Amino acid sequence: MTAAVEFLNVQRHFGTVKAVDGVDLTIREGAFFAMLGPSGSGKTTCLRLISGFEKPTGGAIRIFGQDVSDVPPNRRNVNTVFQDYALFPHMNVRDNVAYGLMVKGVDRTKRHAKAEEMLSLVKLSGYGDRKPGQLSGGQRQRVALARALVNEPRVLLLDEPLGALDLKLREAMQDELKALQHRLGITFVFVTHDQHEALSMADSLAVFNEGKIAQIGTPEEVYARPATRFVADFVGSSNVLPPDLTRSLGGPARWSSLRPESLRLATGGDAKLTGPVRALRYLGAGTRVVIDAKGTEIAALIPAGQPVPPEGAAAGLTFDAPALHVMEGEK
Amino acid sequence: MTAAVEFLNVQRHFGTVKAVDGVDLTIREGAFFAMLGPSGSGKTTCLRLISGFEKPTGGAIRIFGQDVSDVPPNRRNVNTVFQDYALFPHMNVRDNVAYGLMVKGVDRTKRHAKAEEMLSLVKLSGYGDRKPGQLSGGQRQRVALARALVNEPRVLLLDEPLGALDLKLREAMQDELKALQHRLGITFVFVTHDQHEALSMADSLAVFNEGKIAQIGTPEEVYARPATRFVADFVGSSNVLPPDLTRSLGGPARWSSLRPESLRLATGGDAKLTGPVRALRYLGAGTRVVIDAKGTEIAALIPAGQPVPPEGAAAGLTFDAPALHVMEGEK
Amino acid sequence: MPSEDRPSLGLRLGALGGLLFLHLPILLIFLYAFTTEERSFQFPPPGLTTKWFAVAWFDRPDIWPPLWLSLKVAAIATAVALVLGTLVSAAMSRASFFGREQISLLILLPIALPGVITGMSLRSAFGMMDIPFSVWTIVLGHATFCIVIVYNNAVARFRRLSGGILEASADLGANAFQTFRHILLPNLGSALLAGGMLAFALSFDEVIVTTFTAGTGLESKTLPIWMLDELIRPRQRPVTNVVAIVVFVATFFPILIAYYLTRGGSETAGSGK
Amino acid sequence: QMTAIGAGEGQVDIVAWPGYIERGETDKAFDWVTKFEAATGCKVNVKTANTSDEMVALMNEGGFDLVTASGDASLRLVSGGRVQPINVDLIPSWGTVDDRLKSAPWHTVDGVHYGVPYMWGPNVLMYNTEVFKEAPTSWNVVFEEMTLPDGKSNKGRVQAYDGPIHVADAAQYLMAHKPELGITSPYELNEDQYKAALDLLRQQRELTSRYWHDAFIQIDDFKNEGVVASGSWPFQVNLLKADGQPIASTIPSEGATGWADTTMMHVDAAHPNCAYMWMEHTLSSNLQSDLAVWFGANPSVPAACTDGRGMSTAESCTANGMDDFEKIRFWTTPVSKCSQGECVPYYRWVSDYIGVIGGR
Amino acid sequence: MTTQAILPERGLPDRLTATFWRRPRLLLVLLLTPPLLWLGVVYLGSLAALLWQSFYSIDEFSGMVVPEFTLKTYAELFRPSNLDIIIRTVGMSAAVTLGCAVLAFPIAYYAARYARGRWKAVFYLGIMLPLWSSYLVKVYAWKLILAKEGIIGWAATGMGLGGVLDAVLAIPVIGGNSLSTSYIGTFLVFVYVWLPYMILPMQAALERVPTSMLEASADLGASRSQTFRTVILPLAMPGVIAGSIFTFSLTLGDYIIPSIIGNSANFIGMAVYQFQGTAGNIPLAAAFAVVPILIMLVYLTLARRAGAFDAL
Ligand SMILES: Nc1ncnc2c1ncn2[C@@H]1O[C@H](COP(=O)(O)OP(=O)(O)OP(=O)(O)O)[C@@H](O)[C@H]1O
Ligand SMILES: Nc1ncnc2c1ncn2[C@@H]1O[C@H](COP(=O)(O)OP(=O)(O)OP(=O)(O)O)[C@@H](O)[C@H]1O
Ligand SMILES: [Mg+2]
Ligand SMILES: [Mg+2]
Repeated sequence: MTAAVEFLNVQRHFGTVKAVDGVDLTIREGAFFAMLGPSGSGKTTCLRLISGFEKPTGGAIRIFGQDVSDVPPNRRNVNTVFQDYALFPHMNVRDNVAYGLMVKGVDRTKRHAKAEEMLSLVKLSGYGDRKPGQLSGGQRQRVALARALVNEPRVLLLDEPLGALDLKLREAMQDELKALQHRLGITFVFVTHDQHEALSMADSLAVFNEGKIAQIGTPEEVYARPATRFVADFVGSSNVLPPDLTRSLGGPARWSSLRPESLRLATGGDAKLTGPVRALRYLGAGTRVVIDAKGTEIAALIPAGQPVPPEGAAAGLTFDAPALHVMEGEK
Repeated sequence: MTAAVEFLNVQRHFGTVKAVDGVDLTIREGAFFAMLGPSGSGKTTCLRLISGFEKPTGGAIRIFGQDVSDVPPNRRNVNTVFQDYALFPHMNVRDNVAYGLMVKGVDRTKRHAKAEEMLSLVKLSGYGDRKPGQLSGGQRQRVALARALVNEPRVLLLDEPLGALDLKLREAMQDELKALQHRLGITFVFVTHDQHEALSMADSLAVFNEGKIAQIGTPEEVYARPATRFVADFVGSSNVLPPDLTRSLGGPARWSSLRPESLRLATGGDAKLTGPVRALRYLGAGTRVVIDAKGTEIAALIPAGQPVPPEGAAAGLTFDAPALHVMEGEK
Repeated sequence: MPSEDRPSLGLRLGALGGLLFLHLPILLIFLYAFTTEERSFQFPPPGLTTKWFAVAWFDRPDIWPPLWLSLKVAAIATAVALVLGTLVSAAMSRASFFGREQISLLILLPIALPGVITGMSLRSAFGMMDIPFSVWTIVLGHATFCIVIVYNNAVARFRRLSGGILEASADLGANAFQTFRHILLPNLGSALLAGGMLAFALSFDEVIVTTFTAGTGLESKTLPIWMLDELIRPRQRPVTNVVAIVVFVATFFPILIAYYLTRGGSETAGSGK
Repeated sequence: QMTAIGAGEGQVDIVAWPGYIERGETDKAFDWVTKFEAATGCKVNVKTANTSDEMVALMNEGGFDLVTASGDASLRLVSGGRVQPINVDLIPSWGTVDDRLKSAPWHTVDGVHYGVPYMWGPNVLMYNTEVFKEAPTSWNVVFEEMTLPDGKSNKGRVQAYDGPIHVADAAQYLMAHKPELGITSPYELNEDQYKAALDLLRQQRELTSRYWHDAFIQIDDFKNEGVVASGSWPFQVNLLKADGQPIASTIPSEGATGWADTTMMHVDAAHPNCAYMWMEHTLSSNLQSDLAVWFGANPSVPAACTDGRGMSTAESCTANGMDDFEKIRFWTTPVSKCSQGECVPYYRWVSDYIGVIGGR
Repeated sequence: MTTQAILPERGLPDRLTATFWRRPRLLLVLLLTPPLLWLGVVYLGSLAALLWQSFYSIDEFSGMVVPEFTLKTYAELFRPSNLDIIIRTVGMSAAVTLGCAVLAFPIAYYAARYARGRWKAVFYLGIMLPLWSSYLVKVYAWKLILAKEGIIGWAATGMGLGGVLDAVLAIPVIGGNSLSTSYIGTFLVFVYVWLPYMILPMQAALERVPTSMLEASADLGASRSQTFRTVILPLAMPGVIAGSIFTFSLTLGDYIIPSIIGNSANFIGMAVYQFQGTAGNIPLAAAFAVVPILIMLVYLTLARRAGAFDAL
């Protein structure tokens, strides 16, 4: 199976700003690939390199094995769902969706039929005559999706498509997107800075930091075995333990991470970490308890229903040995 | 102790739109009060009724016991942190913060000293000379906060102040806000549509739906004992069980709710709910498993580390009897 | 467009050609300020001289009264337009009210209807009401079409100004006047400046309405009317060119400054969002 | 009607043809205003008008004391009641006025004088001497398509006056070339004669690239537009000659129309005393003499040709056609009641001429 | 905490603020009264006065207005030669508007999309400065450019293109003896003087077209020209219409240009000016004035529907 998208040491510098700085990447066909990273880490630039709106200043990009350095955006069979949707305000929904076919010269009835099909795919049949201005955020998002899918692209790029939606709608759209990708089998490349979204949707993800890839792998790998402190911290709010603390807990003298949910309150003498409770945060499904273990703040997630020590009281935490993950990426 | 803010059957109708439709509400002094609800449910309108930018079409509002129907916004000692911050673009940060004092006629040196004090409170000392355009989102947010606090308001209103920030920054600001309120002892009224935020920050919250209050109480009350299906569904993604299913599980023939985290995989014959696995979602701290229990989709949150059944396999779920909550608000 | 997108050759030629088209006649005006001919021009000019600048400065006292009058009329008309234009735009930027559409049409009318009509109707109204021609009748005509210029600039700025900052000001304890003084005016300022400049320019160069609303005496001869008289009655014709280019050069820097002010203004006003 | 002249009001507002009232600004030698202002304290404000119609309109609107009205305007002003009778007894120099003009019908109605004669002259044929080595002898060079002496067609190289009174020029041409129409006066045309004149004008439209109503634009056109022949005023001829252009003028064999202008006084003149003083000044000063040279026209005071008060001489007056008075058919307003019985009135001339220029 | 929940009222400004707050309509009325008095009473009043006069007529011989109600003047308006004037003017206005749009587009597009930093300032000045140099002097400069022995003729002869110029001038109707005496010349000068009025709103509209819209179009497979036709042009349309309000109305009413450049055929502006000023036929002038008023009202209604008012 060829890779859908390959980056070979790709660079994109803007003057002195190294937006993308030596990225190697392989996205396999049919993947739901997420790009995760803080603001300004180069995610959007990577996406624009794939769609052709940016050209690499170094390295090469291949789409389905073919070098695309000379292929302009309109000739790449890659479509994008833009963050702000970028729907054409002067066209109705149907014409927006049919746009990609119109510019190809497909005749009116055919393209309208296809547009209707796409609209029903995103559950918007009957909205064809509305203008984008008359739709809600979630509906616009789905129109943008339908519009990007009408050309049957082999790769669909999505730049934070859910960023502007509210939580409820966002969760619903996450499910829909996931289902859609499943059904169509197209390669999805999905940019987000929301780690929950990346973890729950992707089957493979790259964590970006300052124009470089900090880690690449499945959500489980990235979450449970972060390669660096940055990843541990960014993907879920992990506890990062310095080398001496790691060693005192039985590990090597290296940086390690410990997920809050793998910690529990110690009963009796099995406490591995002790200290006063610094903060309590009720999260519904549980309570986040932060203790101060000799200068290092350690957070633990106590499931709902269990007793929680009051703020200021001394508490002890324990965990199962395998939960302590030593980060290879850090010296 | 008098109530900081009281709503007595307050209504605000815009033509036929009943933005606020008979709200009774008491916010006690010193509370961190959250207003939670879907888009368009009337949260912002309630806030604007307190600050005076909207006038009730019915009912009365009292601030510290005094009826405010004739008091214009500039005379209410209530300040607002606006969702888009609404910083004055032509003034530098210091003048922005000192604005409230300037219009009161406080002299230059005094108000600048006070502004610096406020800036150090929000950890922005040294930023006084910048223009708002030169700040990042999180910094702007803190300037807006400092500006609203400079007048020492007795009530601080915050309209989705964290909506525009990214997740990492948002969590940090949540902690800061909480700490600040603790320190100042001012009444905070906080609008959000993010249930996690409301649950973790407020000590009292009101859930809005269509201009009415669906439930009011502490986060624990609202989360664990939702009054209606709407609340159960909106505050955390609860499973809502219809009357017959409730009865088959040993409850009365009423609607009930069951939190995903109170469900666990049945080992052996203790399964209370059985059905095929419909969907799996990896969430880092755990996996969300959805089974189809005779037509009702039931989600369970399986903590990380435990084995998860594959999609399509039959699975059984169980729970402790007290977890089944019968909703009084529904017939 | 992709960030490396370059304008096509055709576009560049079109844009450049267009700008040249706009400026070639102006070069010609410059050239003929130096011609040696006195009455009517022919091409190419038979000779070049700088004497017309001296003539305009020393020998032509008749230039100054029209120049001052035009400056005065344009200044007053702009001031009136600034006040009225700001008032309507403030009203129009508020929530909708009955008659809003009609008012926007009404504001637009003086610029959308040809100047002859504005001029002629004002003239016949003056005639009916026995209002004698004066500086004020000229101002009246000019202010009428200047309002829309100010209005357009101000209303666009109002639209961009997030309503939030006005509420924020009230929220922080400012009364309506303090809000106007400290928040509205500074943010509207550059838009008003741009609108005012354009209004001033229009008024300063207006002939058509003015011919109807100005009397016939010397005391109501604005600079454009003076030029019209000069042009249809050529004596020392290069002097008109001298006056034209002096005005042109004198306005170069104000326009440039206004550009930078309004540009900066739009950026800061946008950042409130 | 005034019976005595009082003190001047300090100013007088006059509607005049361009070039009629000079104060030495165009040419230092030609100034007949400054001394008047110094002597009487009446400041002279001039509003120039380019056509008779414009003059009538300005007078109808009011705000002026005097107007230098041509014959095609004067009677309209009288019948409209816009001008007042003149008390010639208050004008000491009245007696010096040319007898041929004293009671001319264009300003005297029922024996009442409505003005003081100002100046008269022919509408000459102006031509380019490089094209016409010899003066053209007929108006046909502007009415008929033909090859001019330089071998090129006259199409696009001739002009005509942009005023309805130009219909009379066409009628006069027809008087000579189509006697069968029986035109006796170019200002009194019955329907057939009028139609023939319009047809001729339509033919002329084909030749004319632009009509002139502004003397200075006509000057520009002779310089830059390649115009070589046109009906014109001596004024343009003189200016172009002074500029060194190859220009001359002639009165062709068909004769010429002409204008005889009268200074008339508005009924509501705000400065009547200054107005009377000005009227007297027009007759007694250097005005008649210098204006005659300046404009290439003839003074209303014959003595001005010879008494040396200005630049005119007996020769210059003869050259301007002082003796051709009888050959010139002066502009008068066409009215429906005429010697032929029923004639086409002026308002139809106005609208039809607009139509002709518009190509209809 | 010591501060009060409700602050005391401080003086008149606070009291007025409270009044405005209690009665928002009052503020609106206060804001609108002065401009509406000015525009509604002075301007509309004058227009009404003018229109009223179109129902008077004129005494044909003396030229005095007869203040009696009649439709005679309107009958006169529909005389063929007057209809010619209307058609000629509207045709010219439409052509000038089109010409301005075509010429303005590259300038506005370049200024909006590509000009950055200093070039942006150059474009701004380049567009604004001509507005500041006297309209009359510019028109007379054009007379010299277009004259038979003017610059274009001189340049054409110099470059051996005299034949081309003659061929252009030989085009029936719009041609003529020289550029300055033909409709082509009138058209050119009109386009020239009104061009900035088209560029400004057009540029503003183009600047509002988001880049992502153009990228979306390219992303969906559209070529540059397809993007131009299907996205840029429709989105810039309100700006074009807004500009056309100016160019159309300015051409419709101008009387100076056609009386200096062109073949002496009347335009509405000239006719109005002549009937009113020269001929003193105010009723007919007023009747003529009704024509552009009606045309512009229809035009404005259509423009508002197209959303052009927001683009002004
Ligand atoms: N056209 C450009 N010119 C100059 N710098 C640019 C350009 N585009 C992007 N950058 C810079 O490159 C870096 C990476 O930008 P990019 O948009 O790829 O980040 P991102 O990861 O998408 O961030 P976000 O989550 O905020 O969208 C940033 O520092 C940005 O300022
Ligand atoms: N000025 C107004 N005129 C008309 N309707 C209004 C106005 N302000 C609010 N509404 C309507 O009132 C309802 C409640 O609006 P509100 O802004 O209070 O909702 P919200 O809960 O703050 O929603 P969101 O989370 O989207 O901010 C909405 O339907 C809204 O459209
Ligand atoms: Mg991005
Ligand atoms: Mg809201």
